[in-house]
Amino acid sequence: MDVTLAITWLRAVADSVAADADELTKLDSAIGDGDHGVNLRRGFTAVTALLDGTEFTGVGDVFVRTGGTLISKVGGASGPLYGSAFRALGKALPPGPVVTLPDLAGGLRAGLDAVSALGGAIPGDKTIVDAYRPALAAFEEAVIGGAALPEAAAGAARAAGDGARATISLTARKGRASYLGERSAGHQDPGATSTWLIFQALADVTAP
Amino acid sequence: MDVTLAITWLRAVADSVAADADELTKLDSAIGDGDHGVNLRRGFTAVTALLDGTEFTGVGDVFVRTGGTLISKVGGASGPLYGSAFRALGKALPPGPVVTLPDLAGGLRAGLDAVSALGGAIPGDKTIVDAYRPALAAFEEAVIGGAALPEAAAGAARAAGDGARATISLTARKGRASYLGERSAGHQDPGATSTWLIFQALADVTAP
Amino acid sequence: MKKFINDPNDVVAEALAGLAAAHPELRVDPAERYVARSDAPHAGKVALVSGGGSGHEPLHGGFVGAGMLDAACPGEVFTSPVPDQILAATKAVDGGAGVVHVVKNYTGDVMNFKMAAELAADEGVTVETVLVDDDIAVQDSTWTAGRRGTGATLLVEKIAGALAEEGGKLGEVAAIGREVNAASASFAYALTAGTTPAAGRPGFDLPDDEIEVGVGIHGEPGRRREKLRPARELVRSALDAILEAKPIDSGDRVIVLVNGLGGTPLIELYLVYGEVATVLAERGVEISRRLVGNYVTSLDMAGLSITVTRVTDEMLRLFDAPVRTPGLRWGA
Amino acid sequence: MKKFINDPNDVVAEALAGLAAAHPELRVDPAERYVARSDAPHAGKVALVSGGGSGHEPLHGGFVGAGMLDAACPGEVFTSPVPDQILAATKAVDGGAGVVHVVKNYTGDVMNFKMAAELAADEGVTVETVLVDDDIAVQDSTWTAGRRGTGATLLVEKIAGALAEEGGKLGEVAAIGREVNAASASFAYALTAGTTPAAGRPGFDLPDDEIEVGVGIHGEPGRRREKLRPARELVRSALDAILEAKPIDSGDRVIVLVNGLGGTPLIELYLVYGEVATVLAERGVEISRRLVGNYVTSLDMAGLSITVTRVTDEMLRLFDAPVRTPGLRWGA
Ligand SMILES: Nc1ncnc2c1ncn2[C@@H]1O[C@H](COP(=O)(O)OP(=O)(O)O)[C@@H](O)[C@H]1O
Ligand SMILES: Nc1ncnc2c1ncn2[C@@H]1O[C@H](COP(=O)(O)OP(=O)(O)O)[C@@H](O)[C@H]1O
Ligand SMILES: [Mg+2]
Ligand SMILES: [Mg+2]
Ligand SMILES: [Mg+2]
Ligand SMILES: [Mg+2]
Repeated sequence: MDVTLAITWLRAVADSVAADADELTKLDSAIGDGDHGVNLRRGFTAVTALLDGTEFTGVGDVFVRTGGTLISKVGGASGPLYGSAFRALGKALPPGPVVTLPDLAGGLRAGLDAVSALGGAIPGDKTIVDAYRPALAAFEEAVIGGAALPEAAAGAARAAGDGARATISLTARKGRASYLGERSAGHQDPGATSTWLIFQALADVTAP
Repeated sequence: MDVTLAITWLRAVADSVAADADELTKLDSAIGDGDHGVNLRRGFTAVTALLDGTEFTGVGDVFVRTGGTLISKVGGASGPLYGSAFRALGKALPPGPVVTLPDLAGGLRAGLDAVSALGGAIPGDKTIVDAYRPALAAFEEAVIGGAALPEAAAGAARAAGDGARATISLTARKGRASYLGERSAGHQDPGATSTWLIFQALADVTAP
Repeated sequence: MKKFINDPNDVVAEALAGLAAAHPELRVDPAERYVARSDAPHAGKVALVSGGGSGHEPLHGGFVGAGMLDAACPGEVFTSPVPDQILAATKAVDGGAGVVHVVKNYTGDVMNFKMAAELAADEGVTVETVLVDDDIAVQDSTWTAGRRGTGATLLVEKIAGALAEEGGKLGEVAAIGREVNAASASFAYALTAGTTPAAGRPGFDLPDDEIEVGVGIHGEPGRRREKLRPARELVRSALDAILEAKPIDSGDRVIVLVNGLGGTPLIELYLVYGEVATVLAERGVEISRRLVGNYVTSLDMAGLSITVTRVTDEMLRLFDAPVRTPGLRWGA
Repeated sequence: MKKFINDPNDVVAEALAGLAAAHPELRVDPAERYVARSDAPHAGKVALVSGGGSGHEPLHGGFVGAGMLDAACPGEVFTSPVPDQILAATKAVDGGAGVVHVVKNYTGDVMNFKMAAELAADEGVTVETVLVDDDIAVQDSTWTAGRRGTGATLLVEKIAGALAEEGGKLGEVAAIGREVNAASASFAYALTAGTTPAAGRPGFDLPDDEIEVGVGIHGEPGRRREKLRPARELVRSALDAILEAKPIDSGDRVIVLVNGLGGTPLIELYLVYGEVATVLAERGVEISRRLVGNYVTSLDMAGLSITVTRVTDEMLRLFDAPVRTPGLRWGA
């Protein structure tokens, strides 16, 4: 992955978050406070401005600054979580304008670790983790199996989607939806859904 | 009219106000504040309690105390107006347990004068006066023409009804409906409507 | 209708019981239905009594206390109090120096207070009446009931109350109350109607994109309906009407009240106050003091009123004087 | 959606502009998005900083001033503030004696304040965090996000703020804040959902005869729905839950907050307070102080919360200490 692809990915995320903001907000209204779509749209709009106006020193730099922007602009639970994830991803990458597929896999793992460390959620808590973790597992497996980025990304997106959909039956134990107790079951988690959008965007921009 | 008839009339008013309270409130919601029905029901419920528990010294006494009760219980515009009207009616009657038809006509005139003096409304202002004045005129005309109470009361009730309906086209110049200016036209005045109920009750209880 | 009540008929009595329990510094007479300062009467002090229909809280009961009202008479919801009640309150707080009745200009309030004043006079209590009629959305005319009393009531009660507290004479207290009223103009918008407990449904229905312009605090419909517009335009229209109705000019100092009607969140009231400040600055009018909040409400109506009062040094001094009531408190 | 706004995206910024115009005694930084006492920092004084999503006004911006908060950071509507904002406010009011962050227990608030505290530590400012989690409608558990912070936030800010004002040390101020939180329990009911400007429609739909039991202040649905019942029964259920969750017994003294969520008229809040007073009297619990009004709101939600805080002499003394903020004021 090079700087241009990183930027293309993030722009695709911004577009898809904007297109699906209402849908994310609707999911968040059902089991949260109805701001997830607006939060992420605000954040990725700021990321787009960042991408427009910055000379990046490398792929890692793109992600570190993206994470910082998300932390500064999103607020709520998702801001620090996604912000930390992108910062961790960026920091884990070796410096320079191009990184390898294993580098990227390692970076994505660092991102998940950051989410877990900050939010304390484990699989099954009905959070971002429930899409991110299977996506990462699929990505790593593909990389180990020798797949190229498009294939690894497509697998990750599929796994993220499955993970997001599987949150429907879960009872939330972290985040705002946890206040609902058992009433949170039957609804798809907004954060897991936006994680799916992020991996789907990577699959889309790398698709042959 | 004797004390028993006076009491019968007022009980009939109480019944009819209770039965039509929602209708009066609906009229008052359209061009006022939606409390006329509740106000009068509260007032005439108190009047009923008064009638149950009091030895009256004469017909005049019935009306004077009724007026006092309305003033103490109704509030709003209609409380002082109807209260003063009944007090004036009672005070204008000669003492004793029976009064003549001309006495009653004179008392009703005193009641209208009280309403006019207190509220300052003239015909066409879209108020109680627009039902009361034609009712009184019909009553007086019948009495002068030698009619008995049932006939005079029936004529008064008809005239009050016509007067109340005729308020529909009027633009209010007094009371709360006046704030609406021209938007008050097209709605029947609640106070004129309750005046009609009062005269109709007299016609009903005297009907042969 | 969904409300936190028991029986619609008991709302006023039970709310008064709650007010009494919440404010030991007030004396609530449940039988006579008035709320008084528990330290009243003050011998030699002019007393202020106000009242009106319930549903406008904190007006009036929330403005009873040192530096403001001596007593308030709450009527049924949106229904003026009755003369007995007003008389009882008037006698309870009369300190021998006379009583000022602050009366909002509604036919019912005017008549009931007038009757009470006559009864009080019969019992030797001198009453002066200050009529509040600041709502310039209503056309003024000697042939009609005239303008309604709304937001300015708060300022009349505060400023006249302060003068009474510092020993003003009956005529002086009434006079400054009248001056404040004459210098005040208000204009209100509603987004929804309030629901009285007795009626059980909203006083009027408004389409999803329309507002009542010039609405009254009892849910009396306004003079017209309009499509909802941005706050900045609504504020401009309201201030145009206010500044046209009253001689408030560049260089004048004013008190501004941005008042919520009950169902409008404070965040919107502050946003609106920001617009008011911008427009008045453009016109060269100096906002010396301001209040932003729910003071003169209309149950759960989503809406707001803007009141502008041109002030003198004396009015400002009295506005700043200490006040200690449930609904307004400073310096004490 | 009908609101007094211009563009839904500008609501928070424009309301802040209005707050700034209305309160010259506050310093509003529009770029960094915080509200501070204009006389801050006070050298040697522990500073209190709080914040959270907007839409809960007067919380928190309305509680900035002498005797309470030194600064508040308003986030977007129902969205916690971001670390930069909190850091800027923290640095702006730090007087060298450390800063207490009062944080309502929501995942987003907790994480953003935590990041800000770490950044502040990097810059040499010591931060202690007081987490408020009084909403006992939510089951407490180490495996979940725990209980939400609601009405008790006001009491924590008032009481800890008073101790800071009179010279309490960082550890002491934080400690009493935590004690107040530990001694507090809240429970809320909603009749309707609030509407955020961004979403444009109510956060949830409730049938005409149902209420949300245990609703959160961001319109998070409660734990269950019920048919509407008389106020007296709802109060009894809420107090049963509160007294069961916290060790509040006969003979204890408490502060009670009957708090409107934005769209509930004061007349209903007083009626409800009357019921609370009756029930607590039955249980032998003494209400030493009380607040009835809209303090911790949820936009235009019709609903209310009841908070009970068991108090010590020291807490009462600090509660009574002078406070001078837009939303809470006495003794000054
Ligand atoms: N502790 C956590 N760990 C991981 N993800 C979380 C955690 N808490 C919340 N989330 C995610 O955040 C999402 C909500 O984000 P958002 O609506 O932007 O924030 P908020 O809940 O503060 O309004 C949830 O759907 C959930 O996926
Ligand atoms: N000045 C007046 N003279 C005669 N009748 C009046 C006057 N003002 C109001 N009314 C009558 O009172 C009626 C309203 O009574 P009600 O609703 O009980 O009082 P309020 O207007 O105070 O709520 C009006 O419909 C009108 O007929
Ligand atoms: Mg959310
Ligand atoms: Mg009426
Ligand atoms: Mg009325
Ligand atoms: Mg949020």
